[in-house]
Amino acid sequence: MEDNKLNIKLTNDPLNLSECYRFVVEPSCGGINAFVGTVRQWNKGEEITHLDFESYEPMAIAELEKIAKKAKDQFNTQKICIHHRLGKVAITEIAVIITVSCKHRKAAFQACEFIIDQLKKDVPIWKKEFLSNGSYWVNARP
Amino acid sequence: MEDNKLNIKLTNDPLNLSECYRFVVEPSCGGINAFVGTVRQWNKGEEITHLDFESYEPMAIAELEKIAKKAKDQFNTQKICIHHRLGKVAITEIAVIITVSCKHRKAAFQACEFIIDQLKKDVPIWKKEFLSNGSYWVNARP
Amino acid sequence: MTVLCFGIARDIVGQSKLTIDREGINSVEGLRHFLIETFPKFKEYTSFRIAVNQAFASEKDEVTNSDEIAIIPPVSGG
Amino acid sequence: MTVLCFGIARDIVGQSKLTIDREGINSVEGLRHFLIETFPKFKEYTSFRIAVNQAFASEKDEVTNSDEIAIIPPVSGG
Repeated sequence: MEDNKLNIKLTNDPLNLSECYRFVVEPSCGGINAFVGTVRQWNKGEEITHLDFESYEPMAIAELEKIAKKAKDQFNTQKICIHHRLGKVAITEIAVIITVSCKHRKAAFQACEFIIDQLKKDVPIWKKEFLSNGSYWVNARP
Repeated sequence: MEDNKLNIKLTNDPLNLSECYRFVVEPSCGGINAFVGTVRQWNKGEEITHLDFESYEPMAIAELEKIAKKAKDQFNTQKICIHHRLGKVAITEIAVIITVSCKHRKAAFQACEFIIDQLKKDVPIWKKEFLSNGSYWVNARP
Repeated sequence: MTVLCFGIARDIVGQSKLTIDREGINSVEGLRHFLIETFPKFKEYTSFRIAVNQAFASEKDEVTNSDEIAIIPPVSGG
Repeated sequence: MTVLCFGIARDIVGQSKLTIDREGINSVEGLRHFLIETFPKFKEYTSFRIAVNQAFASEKDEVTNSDEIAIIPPVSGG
């Protein structure tokens, strides 16, 4: 996938939706879909104080590139932007942004949902949830 | 649907994704989906110079409110924002923004796609496409 | 009876507010027939729905002079 | 052989880079068995995949001392 069609970033800084939106805008595209994952205050009845993300960065980037390539092949996307936050993230802050541009809207919805579903399956990023009385790695229990 | 959960606007001014995003962010929500419809340069092989949108405003707002209510009932959305541009709109400019927040992501994708699909069926807004050699109302031909 | 005209309907009718001064139009269906007879281009150029008081109406719905009536050609927002 | 440990795997192993100095581990499967034997908490706390050179590996894949090896517990990004 050409560099100017794909933008992947893992960062400790706050994520910016406008930046991800601007990257994918194209005169040939009429439909842009964006998914934004924010930190929820409650999970299964427990109050969360914040999250902490860590990542195996070179592999995470390689896996995201594979996922983006599949999305392009399956849904004929034009441009894809995937930004994921690392480190400590507060309630309502953004953990992940995915933006996708396509000629038509249906493909943009499908590609964006495909990317977040795959990201949650295969990209080596780990989330630790901090509650008032402790912390644990999400999904770690079998 | 309570006023603080729904934000609908028809405007001659440029639309702003950050504004629509900020409206729907909620501590109880982990998934936000956004659809942005931009003006494509090409349609069926013809080059477009710009679009012009007009609307039957009070009815358009009433229809959008009905659609948002249905989306809330079907997908248990938390907040919905729908902004539609009117008047002259240039290539790559934004015609419509829909943002939806939900507890979980799948519902956010479904609700956002439902809203744009219904908007394109039933909301009294009309688009005139301007080409270098003339103009026409989109969808007008039976 | 005043009928609001949008999009291609305004182009066909030639004005954005059409005033109909005629007895015997008291349903959406009756209004539709009158419009198609008076402006045959509707048949040639487009289909349309009719809204009464800012909501889509059925053919059998009544219309009176005090209703807000509008011709809604195929929409194309988004 | 150096094995990178992330998330709960780092907590279980007690370090982020585990050095294994032992003959006879030459497949992903062999490495998995060694890890579970050495750190029984893996059985109790989590499942894991193994990555070789920054890609998920199959159980039969070879591993050598020059490969970049990592323990990948269930991911939870997004």
